[in-house]
Amino acid sequence: MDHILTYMTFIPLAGMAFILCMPGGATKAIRLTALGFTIPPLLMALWLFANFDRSTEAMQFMERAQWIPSFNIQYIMGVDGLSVTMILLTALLCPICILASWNIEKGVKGYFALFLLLDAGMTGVFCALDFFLFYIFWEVMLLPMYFLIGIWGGARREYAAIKFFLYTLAGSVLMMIAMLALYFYNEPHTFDMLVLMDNAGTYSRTFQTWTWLALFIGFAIKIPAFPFHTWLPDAHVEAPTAISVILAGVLLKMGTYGILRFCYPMLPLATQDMAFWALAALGTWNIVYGALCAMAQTDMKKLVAYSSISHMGYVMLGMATMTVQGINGAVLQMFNHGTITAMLFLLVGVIYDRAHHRRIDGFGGLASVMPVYTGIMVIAFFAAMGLPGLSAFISEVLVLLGAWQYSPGLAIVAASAVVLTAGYMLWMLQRVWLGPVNEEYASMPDVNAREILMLAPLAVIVIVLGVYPHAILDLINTSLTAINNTVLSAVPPVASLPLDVLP
Amino acid sequence: MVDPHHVADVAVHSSQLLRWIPFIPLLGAAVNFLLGTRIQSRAGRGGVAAVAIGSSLASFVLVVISFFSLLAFDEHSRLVIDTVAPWVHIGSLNVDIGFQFDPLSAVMTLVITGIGSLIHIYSYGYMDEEPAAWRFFALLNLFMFAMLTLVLGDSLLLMFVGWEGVGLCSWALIGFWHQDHVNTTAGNKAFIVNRIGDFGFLLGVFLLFWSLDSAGQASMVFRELPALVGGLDGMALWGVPVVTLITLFLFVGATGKSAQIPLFVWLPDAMAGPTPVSALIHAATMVTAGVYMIGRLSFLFAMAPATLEVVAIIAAATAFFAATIGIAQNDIKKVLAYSTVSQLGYMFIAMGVGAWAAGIFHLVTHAFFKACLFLGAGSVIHAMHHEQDMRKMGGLRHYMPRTFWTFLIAAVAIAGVPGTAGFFSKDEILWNAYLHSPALWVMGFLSAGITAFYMFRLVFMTFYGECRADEHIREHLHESSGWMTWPLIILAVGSLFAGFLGVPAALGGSNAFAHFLEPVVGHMEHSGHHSLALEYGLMAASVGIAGLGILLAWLIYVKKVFSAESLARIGGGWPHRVFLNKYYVDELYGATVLRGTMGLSTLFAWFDRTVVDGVVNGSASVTRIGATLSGAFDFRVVDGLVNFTADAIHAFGGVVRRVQTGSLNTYLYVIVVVVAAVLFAGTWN
Amino acid sequence: MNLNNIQSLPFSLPEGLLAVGVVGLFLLELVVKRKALLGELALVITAAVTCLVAMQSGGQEGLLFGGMVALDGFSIFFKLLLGLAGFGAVWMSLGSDEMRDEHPGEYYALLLSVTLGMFYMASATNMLMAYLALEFVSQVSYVLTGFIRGSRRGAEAALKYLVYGGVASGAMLYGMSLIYGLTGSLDYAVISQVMAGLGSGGVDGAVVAGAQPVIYLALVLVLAGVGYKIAMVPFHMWSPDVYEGAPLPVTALLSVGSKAAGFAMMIRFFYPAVSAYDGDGNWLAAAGVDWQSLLVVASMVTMTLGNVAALRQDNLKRLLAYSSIAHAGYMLMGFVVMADDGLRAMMFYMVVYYIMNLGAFTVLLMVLNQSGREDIEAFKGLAWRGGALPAAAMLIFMLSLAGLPPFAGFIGKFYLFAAVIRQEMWVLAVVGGVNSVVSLYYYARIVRSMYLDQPAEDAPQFVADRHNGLLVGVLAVATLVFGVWWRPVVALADRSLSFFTG
Amino acid sequence: MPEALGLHHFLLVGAALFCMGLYCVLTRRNAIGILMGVELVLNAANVNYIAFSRYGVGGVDGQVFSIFVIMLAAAEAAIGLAIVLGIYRRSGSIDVSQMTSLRG
Repeated sequence: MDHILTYMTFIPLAGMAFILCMPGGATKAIRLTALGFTIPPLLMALWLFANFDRSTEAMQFMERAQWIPSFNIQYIMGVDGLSVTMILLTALLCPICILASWNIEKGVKGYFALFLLLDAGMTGVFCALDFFLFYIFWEVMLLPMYFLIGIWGGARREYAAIKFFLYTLAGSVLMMIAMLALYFYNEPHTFDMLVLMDNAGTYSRTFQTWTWLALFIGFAIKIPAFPFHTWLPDAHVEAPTAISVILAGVLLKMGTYGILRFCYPMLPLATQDMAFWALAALGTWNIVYGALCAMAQTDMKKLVAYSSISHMGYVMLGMATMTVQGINGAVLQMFNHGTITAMLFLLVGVIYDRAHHRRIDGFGGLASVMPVYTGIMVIAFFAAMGLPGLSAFISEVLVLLGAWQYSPGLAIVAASAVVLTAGYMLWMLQRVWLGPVNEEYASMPDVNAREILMLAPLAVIVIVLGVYPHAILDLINTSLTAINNTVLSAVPPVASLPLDVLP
Repeated sequence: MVDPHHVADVAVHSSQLLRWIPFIPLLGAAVNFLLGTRIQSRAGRGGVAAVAIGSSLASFVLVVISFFSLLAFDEHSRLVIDTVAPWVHIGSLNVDIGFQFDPLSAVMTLVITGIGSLIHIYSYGYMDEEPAAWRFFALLNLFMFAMLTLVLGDSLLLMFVGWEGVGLCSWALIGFWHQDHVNTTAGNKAFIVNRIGDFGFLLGVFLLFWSLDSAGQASMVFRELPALVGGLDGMALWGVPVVTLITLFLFVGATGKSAQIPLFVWLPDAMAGPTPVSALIHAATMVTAGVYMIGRLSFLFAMAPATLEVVAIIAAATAFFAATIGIAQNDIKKVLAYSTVSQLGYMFIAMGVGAWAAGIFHLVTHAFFKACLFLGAGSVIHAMHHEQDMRKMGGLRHYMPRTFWTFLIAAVAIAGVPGTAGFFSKDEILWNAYLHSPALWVMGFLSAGITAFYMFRLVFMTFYGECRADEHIREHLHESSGWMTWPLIILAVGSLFAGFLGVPAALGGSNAFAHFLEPVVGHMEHSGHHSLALEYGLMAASVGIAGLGILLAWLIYVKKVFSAESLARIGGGWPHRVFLNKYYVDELYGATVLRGTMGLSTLFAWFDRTVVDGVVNGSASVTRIGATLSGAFDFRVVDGLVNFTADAIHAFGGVVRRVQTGSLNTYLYVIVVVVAAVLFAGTWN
Repeated sequence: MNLNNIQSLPFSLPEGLLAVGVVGLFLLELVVKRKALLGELALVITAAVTCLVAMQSGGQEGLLFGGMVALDGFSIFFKLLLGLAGFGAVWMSLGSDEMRDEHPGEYYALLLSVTLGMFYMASATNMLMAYLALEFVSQVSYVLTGFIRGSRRGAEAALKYLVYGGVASGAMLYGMSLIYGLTGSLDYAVISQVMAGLGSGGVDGAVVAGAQPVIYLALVLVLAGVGYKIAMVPFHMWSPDVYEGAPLPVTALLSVGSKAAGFAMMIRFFYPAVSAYDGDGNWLAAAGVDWQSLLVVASMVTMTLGNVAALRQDNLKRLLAYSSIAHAGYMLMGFVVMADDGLRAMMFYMVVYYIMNLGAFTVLLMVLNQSGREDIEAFKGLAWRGGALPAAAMLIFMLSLAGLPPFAGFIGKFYLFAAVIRQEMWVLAVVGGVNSVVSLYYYARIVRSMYLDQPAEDAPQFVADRHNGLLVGVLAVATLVFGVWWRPVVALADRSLSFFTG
Repeated sequence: MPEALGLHHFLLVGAALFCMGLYCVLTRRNAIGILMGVELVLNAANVNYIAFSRYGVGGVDGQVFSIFVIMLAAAEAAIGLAIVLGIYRRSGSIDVSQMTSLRG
């Protein structure tokens, strides 16, 4: 399959165009069309998963074309284990989110068109190997996200949408400056990420440090790392269910993906210098801070949002350790968090659809009313707690194992979150699902077939990856080991400036 | 991807049978979870029970088969492994989904599947009015799976799967009647307190792994560890020998799971679950996981005498304090719960003094008599329509003779009456404790007396005297069905005779049990020689104090020579109050750990919404802080920072607008002033 | 090629046609009955002029009228742009309800005059010519601003514009006189030679020492004149008032046309005239006068002030006025790097800016025609009451103005940032970046109003008119296309960066 | 022409005129007065041009320039007066400090 990455990226875009041409009243047809255009990318992602060569860290399925030669901007697509994992996650979550959006009644056409645009942007981000191209895809996601939150969101949707928009744009502006700095630092000037990585040895330490910081802030906003995280709870609370899923499931991963794709291989010296404070310490703080904030929430979605902050802290900590276990655990955690938090948001969405509120104290005893739902929910909750046998356990253990070698003190603080996580998860579970049945919701219908269809695949993945994590680990190990070694083996460039040479 | 490390010097047997020991209960659980409602509506409660009991018994049969095939091997090659699939292979971390069966696992699995099956059968009788029986049986089976994984897992990581898995099942079963807030709170407490232990356990595993890594080769696989741990000698972290740190971390895990000081608080609350659950999980099997873990890693703990000292001291304290609390409880299950904590203390005393086999031996005998006691209590509770307060019981021996006799036998066993199972195992521990330090023996000795006292207090309050239940309940009092009584009888028989597995040499036995375990746990040599007379003397002393305890209980609760009330008033009444309130440990934790965490979380959430975002929302945040202080913390600190910036920019916009007055003169002034300033600045240089 | 007056005429066909058009329209108004015909004629003329300019592209370069104006790539590029600006303004006027009843012949003649003036601003290579062109444009603009007779706001705006413009150009004139005194010539080519001599100390050392402050003074004063045209802080204060008071098509022309012409004139003056080219893409300030850092500050202040003030505007014309101040600041980023890639980025940006800003004004015009209002309330729920396409177009223009990919505005900004970063002017880059974020806030406000707000209960259904819709559509598509594939534009800007100095 | 009268005298006159013009522009609130100030600024430049043309090396360019400036100043005054007249007709006042309907 030549150009598979291009197809994956642009099929949703074609879907968008197609939907825009459909009459706005044909809601059912629009939904089905949207679903139809997310299935081929999923199949292609599975094909990629099957045919990906796991033994090499080289980029695969490469495509390369000139775009704007005068500025040496190219169209380069390609994947390694890291990106394939993320693409798989994206392709998996998109059809599920379309299913989760089935109840959208207002502006159906616009909703699904924007959703497909978002899909294209996300896939593109993970495929792009030209920094400029990457940046375009990165920014393209902002717009649909703004509208999807702003039009189809909750009560304070406008505030949440613009906050998300401004935050992310602030980050990407810094990224653009860093991108141009890298471009001009290389001779001949280029955006080709492979070349930028190959030349990493020639970047001076000062240059690396500043570029690293600019990139990092851009990515940290997406992760979101403290103190750049405050857009997240607002955006999550206001966004419609499917968008929360995408936001937490895919968009947050882009921050950590960016760090691994740019900061690590391109700026290894700076990474060595900054990893402790900017990634490890901050990540640990994220873990504990997010967990404690989650505990105090009264809104289910907000709780899950803060839990995301906490769980993404593991990713930061894991990659900072620069151990094989830590970095693999970090990326596995990205995938696992993507699936688990998606489940959590979908589950909250299910009852929100029925009750039209999400107050933790407003329910009670749902376990008796909706047994099937509760069963799936328990899997998701315990997976989020990192229960052994479910997927997140492996990634958290790998991260913490790596963290211990890196810094036992941080590992102890980070590991303490296993207690906090259990605390807030179980407390919420108790308040919402257990206890006496709230008469108001005594006749709430259990999950229907559509809802099972969107939840079951994720539940299966969560269980399977707990038992057979190598489905993902095999995919990422080679690539991540190579990235890790780049950082570990980096040495400052040989001084070639005249000032250093002259007596 | 198959494990490349082979242990060359031990002949390893492999058997694909092993995996089915845990998998069959898992299958049973899966069937009941997915199809349970349908089975129950078609075939009734019996259908789901049949699935559960069947899978549990099948597992038991497999264990027995494995056990005998193990016996057939040479004493030093009694190790069967079954590697199912590769699990995690990242860098130096190589762990498979693999099971191992050796004498220690054999003992544990026999207890788990044997007693587990009995309790499954009992449950069918006990849960006779339960509409969600399918869920109950599914969870019981899932528990069996997790517990079997815990003891059969061939690596620390897989053991941890079981370790947390049993915690999950425990949580779900404590809160089985989830409509009641008290039950689910107890479940949460159990899980979270256990998680604190698990936190320690994980850290221990990490430290062990990396220490081994820097010593040459890392591993988490049990059969590889003994050969590797030698490299840890002389290594230190934060000035402490790593072996000591590792074992201390692991012991934190054990205190959580096995309810030792300071993490014992969850176990009494866990009695909120159905009584068969208390019997299986919170008495016979799960809570002994900590003991098993130390037994499994005895070679490591043996290298850390300091840790063992800590273990022994904590264990002795737990045994003693839990026993004192048991005196003052009126809830029949609470008494048994504290008794369990206390007996677990005994097991840890054994572990702490290096008498590994003695600890495991007590684990086995305790499983029999404590399961029997719990099930007997369950039978009583079932008959009393879920009344658990002993003050409302009495005279039940007339109504339920089989329950009474089996209960009495188990009580005799736990009190340590010579010839019963408890006598042999407890004396083995006390003797080893004495060899280590007479002070430990004194603690154990006193606890034995108290144990005898509160057990017989329980027996006398429940089964003797006048029935204090109200008319309605008394009319319906009846002996429980055969589903419940037959397991009681079998367990009672076990309580009487299980002790003969390990009759010590002093009493003419060969201590076959310890001998059987020796290849796995080894034994620590004690310095010095002690006369047989001393051993007999100590034995007599402990029997004597147990008798004294029984006598005291008889005098108070049957003969009423003293009133219980006057006893409670001793010392101004405060010892009784302290016992009754469990030394106020729950209150202490509530005020410190719980309050601290919740306070911190509230503070952080407030900080997040007010300061961090507030610096973006600025002026508005001032009012919001006011609102926060008055209790509504859902607004803004981290978020505040962000909003402050936005507000500041916005305010600046207002300033710029004000300069744009609309008056030409202003505009021209601005030009002239700025140009003049620029000229001035430019020519200045 | 350096031609005298007669020889120059064949090369002045576009300007000639414009002049003929101006006179013709004045006269035709007296005879033609169907007044709309006049506007259509003006449209044809601007289109024809643009075509004529396009035909000059790639042809001979040289100085015309004895060195008064240059015919080079640079001037052709700007004349194309300005011709299109004139075309756009005429098109908008034809579709504007408020211009319907005014004297069309006069009005369109004046529009053509402004275009003509702007042509000369872009190509003047002599201070006299530059001043004349600038004043020509200014004075006609004053009239156009107050063109609607009954409009009080128009009259007030015109007066403010006139006085402000008079003072600013007076200052420039004074500054030019100093340069004339210093160099003895009005001709850019001569000035640059003399300046270069001053810089290298070729003339008497004492003169050089004394000359520097004078040159500085002169440059600052000249800056006042061109700065006012491009609405650079602190010479920007007229523009919000004038933009708000003037008729909408005139505002549009001022914002895309005279700003571009002002920049063209500024570039000609500050680059070929007072700086020296090193032959390798970089320019050196003549006589060691550091106007660069002055303009770096001006650039930062301009964009910041424009964006910040725009945050709190409710009147769309006024908001766009501040936005165009901010954009002048962005364009100055390309100006201050003193290198070809900066100029190229500026030129590219001006094309993009023309497209998106004209588009935004045209959408505003449609809304104004419908509702008679030009504040943000008029946009409320636009997308949900029949205006889906105009709203979508406005969305594209707003996001493009904010500099978001995949729209042309981003590419423009990208080139500007690239130029700045190549010179490692980090502070300027970061300030520019922060400003992009701030600006998004008010652009997004409009988007929010159109999409996120629900229309009022009694809001009338929006009916888009074809005439303006066509222009909006073309511009929206161009914004999108140039956001993804901008090779032709950048190639054009590349090719056009040639100054003929004789 | 006396020796004492040199280029710098003219320049001083020009500069003084320029400043006076600015002062007038800044302080007048009457629209006509402001227009007169603008004229002063333009004429200050004219003085410079002519002086440079006479004393400097610039030839007649400066004189030509000043003629054009005079012409443009006249045009500007005409336009300005027309606008002021229009405003006066409507509001009866030509005080620019009153003309602040466009602001902010």
